Amino acid sequence: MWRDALLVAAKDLRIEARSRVVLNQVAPFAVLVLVLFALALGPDRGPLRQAAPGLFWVAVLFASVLAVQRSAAVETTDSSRDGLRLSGIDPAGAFLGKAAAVALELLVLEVVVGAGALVLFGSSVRSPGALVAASLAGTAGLAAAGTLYGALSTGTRMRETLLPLLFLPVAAPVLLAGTRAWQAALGTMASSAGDPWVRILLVFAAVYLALGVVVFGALQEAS
Amino acid sequence: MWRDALLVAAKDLRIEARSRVVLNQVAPFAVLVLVLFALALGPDRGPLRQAAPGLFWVAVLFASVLAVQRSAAVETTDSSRDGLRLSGIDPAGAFLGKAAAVALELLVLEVVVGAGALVLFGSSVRSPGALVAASLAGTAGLAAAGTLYGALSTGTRMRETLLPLLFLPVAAPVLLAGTRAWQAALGTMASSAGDPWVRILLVFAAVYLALGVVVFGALQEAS
Amino acid sequence: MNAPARPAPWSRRTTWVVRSLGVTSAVGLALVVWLGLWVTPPDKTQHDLVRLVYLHPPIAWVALYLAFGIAVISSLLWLWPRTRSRQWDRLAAASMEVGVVFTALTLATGAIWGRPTWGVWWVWDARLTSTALLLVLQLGYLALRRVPSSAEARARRSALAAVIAGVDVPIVHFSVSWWRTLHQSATVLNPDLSPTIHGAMAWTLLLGFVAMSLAFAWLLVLRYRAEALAEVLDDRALDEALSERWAEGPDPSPAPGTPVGVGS
Amino acid sequence: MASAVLLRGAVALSGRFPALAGVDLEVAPGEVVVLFGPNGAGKTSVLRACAGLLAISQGDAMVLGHDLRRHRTAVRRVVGMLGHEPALYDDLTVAENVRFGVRAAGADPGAVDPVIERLGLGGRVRRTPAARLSAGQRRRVALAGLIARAPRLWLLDEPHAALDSEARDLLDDALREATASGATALVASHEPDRVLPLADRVVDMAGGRVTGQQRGQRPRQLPGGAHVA
Amino acid sequence: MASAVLLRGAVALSGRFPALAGVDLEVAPGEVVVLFGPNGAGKTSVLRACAGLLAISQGDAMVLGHDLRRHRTAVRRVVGMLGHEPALYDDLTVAENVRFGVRAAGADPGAVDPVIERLGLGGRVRRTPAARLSAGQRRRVALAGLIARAPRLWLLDEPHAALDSEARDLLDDALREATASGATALVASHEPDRVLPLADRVVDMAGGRVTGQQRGQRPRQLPGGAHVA
Ligand code: HEM
Ligand SMILES: Nc1ncnc2c1ncn2[C@@H]1O[C@H](COP(=O)(O)OP(=O)(O)OP(=O)(O)O)[C@@H](O)[C@H]1O
Ligand SMILES: Nc1ncnc2c1ncn2[C@@H]1O[C@H](COP(=O)(O)OP(=O)(O)OP(=O)(O)O)[C@@H](O)[C@H]1O
Ligand SMILES: [Mg+2]
Ligand SMILES: [Mg+2]
Repeated sequence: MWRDALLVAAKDLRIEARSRVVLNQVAPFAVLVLVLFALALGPDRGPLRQAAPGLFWVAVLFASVLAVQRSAAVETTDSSRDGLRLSGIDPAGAFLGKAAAVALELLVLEVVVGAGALVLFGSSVRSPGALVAASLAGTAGLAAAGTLYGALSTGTRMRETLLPLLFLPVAAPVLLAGTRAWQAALGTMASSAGDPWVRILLVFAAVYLALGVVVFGALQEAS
Repeated sequence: MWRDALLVAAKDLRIEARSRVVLNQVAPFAVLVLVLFALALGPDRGPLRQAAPGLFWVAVLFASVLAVQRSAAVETTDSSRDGLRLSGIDPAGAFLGKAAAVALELLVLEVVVGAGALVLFGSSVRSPGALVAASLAGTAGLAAAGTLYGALSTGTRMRETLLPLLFLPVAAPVLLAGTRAWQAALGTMASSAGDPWVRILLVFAAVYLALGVVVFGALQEAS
Repeated sequence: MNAPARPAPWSRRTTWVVRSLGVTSAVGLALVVWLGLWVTPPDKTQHDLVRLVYLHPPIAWVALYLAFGIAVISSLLWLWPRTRSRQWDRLAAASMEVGVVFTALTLATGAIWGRPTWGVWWVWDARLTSTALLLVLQLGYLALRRVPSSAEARARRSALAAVIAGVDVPIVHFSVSWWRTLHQSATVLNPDLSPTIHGAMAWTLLLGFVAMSLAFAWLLVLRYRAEALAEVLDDRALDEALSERWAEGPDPSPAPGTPVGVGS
Repeated sequence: MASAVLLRGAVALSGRFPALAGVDLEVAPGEVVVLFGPNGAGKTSVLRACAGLLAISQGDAMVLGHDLRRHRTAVRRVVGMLGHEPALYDDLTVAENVRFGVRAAGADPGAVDPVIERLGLGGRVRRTPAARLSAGQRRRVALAGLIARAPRLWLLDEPHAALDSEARDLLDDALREATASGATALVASHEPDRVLPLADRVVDMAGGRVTGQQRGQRPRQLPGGAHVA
Repeated sequence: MASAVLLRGAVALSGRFPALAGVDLEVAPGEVVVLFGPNGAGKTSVLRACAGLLAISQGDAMVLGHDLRRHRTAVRRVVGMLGHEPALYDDLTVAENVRFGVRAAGADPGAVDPVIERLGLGGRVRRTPAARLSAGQRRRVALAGLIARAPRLWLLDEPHAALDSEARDLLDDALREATASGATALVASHEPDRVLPLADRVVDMAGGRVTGQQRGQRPRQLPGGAHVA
């Protein structure tokens, strides 16, 4: 399982290193989402600073949809359809490998977006440790759940539209808990109790990682 | 040109009627975006009501990315790649047809999202006429610009990620003007001058429709 | 595994049971309406609005626990190889379909209630938000079901989707309620009804829960039956399709059933 | 020894349509069986079912001792398929594609380079991303992967299509070698001249069923002697 | 009369690689020219260039009197291509696909039904969405579209691949009819036995260039007589 996971993760990261899709397209997209929100919410600085943590996580959420879509597209566009299944790789390994690759890509992306959010909205960080912890836990959860849904919507020829519809509501707790944890870490919220939120993020990640290891094989068959 | 446009629009709408992707998947997705924003922006009512017009347009914007993606996917998944180009259809006609189909789908979707936004954020409509005018003009613009970028990102094997990146910044004026026009129509803004914003939307639509008619042929070659 | 399960026409007794289920729930609901509108007293602060209490919570209960719970559990039963059977897929689908109606009704009755109580149709309260998310989850499930594919693939895919979404529901529930409670000010008056609920009101409410659950059960049976009948039609269509398919070629030279193989 | 492939009354649905409408087919270990039949007969569907890519909804199906209806992952480890459209990662080079396939199957990565050379994929082609290859080159890559993995059951769907005459010979040689060392092969084809010399047996399909069979022209005798009808 | 196809020193890039590295090729109207050559020689690239799908970056290129480097849309109206992978809309049925193609080309929609029957795509297949078809059926659909559109230049990329013997004959007939009534054809193939009888001329390609040519075996004499080298 671990060997297969490594193999798959290495392959996905190599494809990313070569095509730079996440770095060159998804990351700017995420920053763009921030800017669009700033536009939609109007020019006042106060509300924007308040909203910074939420906007960061919304941007990450949408970016993760794209990253997962890309990760699933690698397995299914045109010719590689069925490739992973035919390769005889252990499904649990395939799941962990793909999720790990997505998580790594998302982390890089979050550095960019996070920096963007802090600069754009002029927030200052009170406890960077909490910030990082929340981001790590949230990312793991997003990558795990996203990879699951990526596989689920893969066989349907409607990946582009089905994936966000299925994945985003499930990821809502990450948005919520991530936002709260960041608010606590940035001190934009009165109460500073970020810990329970990080715990929610951890539970989310653990649940979906475990679920993925168990059901990914069945998921791959469902097409 | 017009004959070709009709032919293409009829084809795309028939595919939608058969697969129901926009209705069953993109429309709920758009409503979901509204809910996610509420999660990100916190439970307080005041700011949310203020933000309603902006959130409506953000939701429409994201939904239009999906609708355009779907519209482009129809031309390029697997087998139909090159189909439209080889068919000998007039590019201007192809552009108008595809844009018209997307616009129609978006309009249906906006009714759903609009109703959702009004209920969820508790806004009341002051001048429904202005609301409708802004939506129509905005939709035409989004469909036209989206179809252009759909064709542009089609040849790249990275449609999922490239399209949002290219399309969203271009659509930012629609977001801005649409938001302002809706604010005026809903009375959430002090000044009630929605008209100039509607005019911006009209100009945007006209520009991109004209541009599409002229450059779509060249765009199709760019892959 | 998936041996064609063909529901025979309902026996007399089944028909009778189902019919009386329908009648009972209808009578129960009628009773609730009567008790709610005419027998129970109006509330001090909410006046006649309080009467929605006999409908809205029972509907919400059905949508949240009964419908979704049944859908997730029967999906698990489908996934578990020992218990795998088309019935569980049917039940999950039926439950989710009826459930989405109840969730929509929860939102509708709640919104109607909220309008006079809070002055708005909607507030970002924990329960409301998680109900809205639940609706989207259910719509996603149904959209997934509508993707054309073979029965087996559809069953597997939707069972997995139900489970993956199902484990999320508690997480959503907790995070959303913390979202509210950990937030500084509850700007919204929470719909805590006075704890002095008693007498006729309590009984009416209880009856509301029972009647609504029965109504759900009745609708569930009907939807399940419809799914089962559709499968019978599918099976018949399959038989027809099989013979049509055979007609595309000549008859096999060794009689069908004997594996054409080495030595034959 | 048990059959390499055993289908009995196998029905497989594509959507609601019975792509396989009761297939009865037995293939002995080491045998090369060719599937013939008109377009839409169900040849590809048989191969996909044997690879565990198409679910069998009725009937029995065993591949190399594994029940296809239960242990598809196990089946995939010992089976290799060359489909109509070969399964490659567009962004990986030829060498990377072959290497990934070999590693994934747990086979010896040392086999990769010789096989790439053997199939004429060295030099520039080796470093070309799969998306840029010509149709024939893509199939060569897939074939290279197959040879390097050395599966016990080869499923070949019109293997000669798109290959030039040189590559066709390479394919035939590879198949002969593999089956000589005990592998089994199931080959769908529309080119009798090309595949008959390779075949122990020819099975005709039509309407989602097997409708008849003839002897092939492969010279070698099967281990059991009596196997060839 | 001017040539149907005229490439002179044509270079075409795929990425940075010269898939065509100076192709010189002239095809007379009504002529059937077959392209031979090893995998990766550039046959598909020539066909795609002639269909206006691959941009020519150097050299001259004329198709049916239109400059390929300028008027690609005009070229596409008179050219029909059957590629490695036929261009169909997955969600549309067979009949809808053919009808869309015919309408788009401004041809007579009355031709759709007879052509569908002729290619054995009637009955159930007619109502099947293209995504569900077998490989050979997909090519039949694409071929039906081509016949119904009756283009003046036929570009066929390994047209016999995936077709069963019945469909191969149908294809040959269609091609013979079309060229008899004045259409030109450029055919890439790896099956000499199959295409030589159809060909006026055989052109060998390798390394992105034309390396030689021979006479074909098509019985009819060309109008110009002297065209066959
Ligand atoms: C769109 C608006 C609303 C939605 C979506 C909604 C949703 C729900 C849900 C899901 C429940 C079940 C909770 C549980 O059992 O855990 C519930 C229960 C209840 N709701 Fe609502 N509700 C809405 C509006 C209202 C309003 C306006 C009132 C009264 C002013 C109200 C009063 C109640 C009461 C009394 C209960 C049952 C008692 C309880 O569980 O606390 N709801 N609602
Ligand atoms: N949903 C569907 N509706 C109707 N027909 C279907 C459906 N799905 C599959 N089919 C039919 O099932 C058959 C699948 O055949 P398959 O691909 O196995 O054929 P094949 O023998 O490989 O043909 P070819 O020689 O063309 O490759 C085709 O006839 C196809 O039309
Ligand atoms: N970016 C690139 N880098 C390297 N080589 C490339 C690139 N793009 C295309 N090629 C090469 O260009 C050639 C394209 O050939 P083409 O597809 O025209 O071949 P063909 O004659 O049709 O071959 P086949 O018989 O296999 O179909 C291939 O050799 C391919 O490897
Ligand atoms: Mg086939
Ligand atoms: Mg080629």
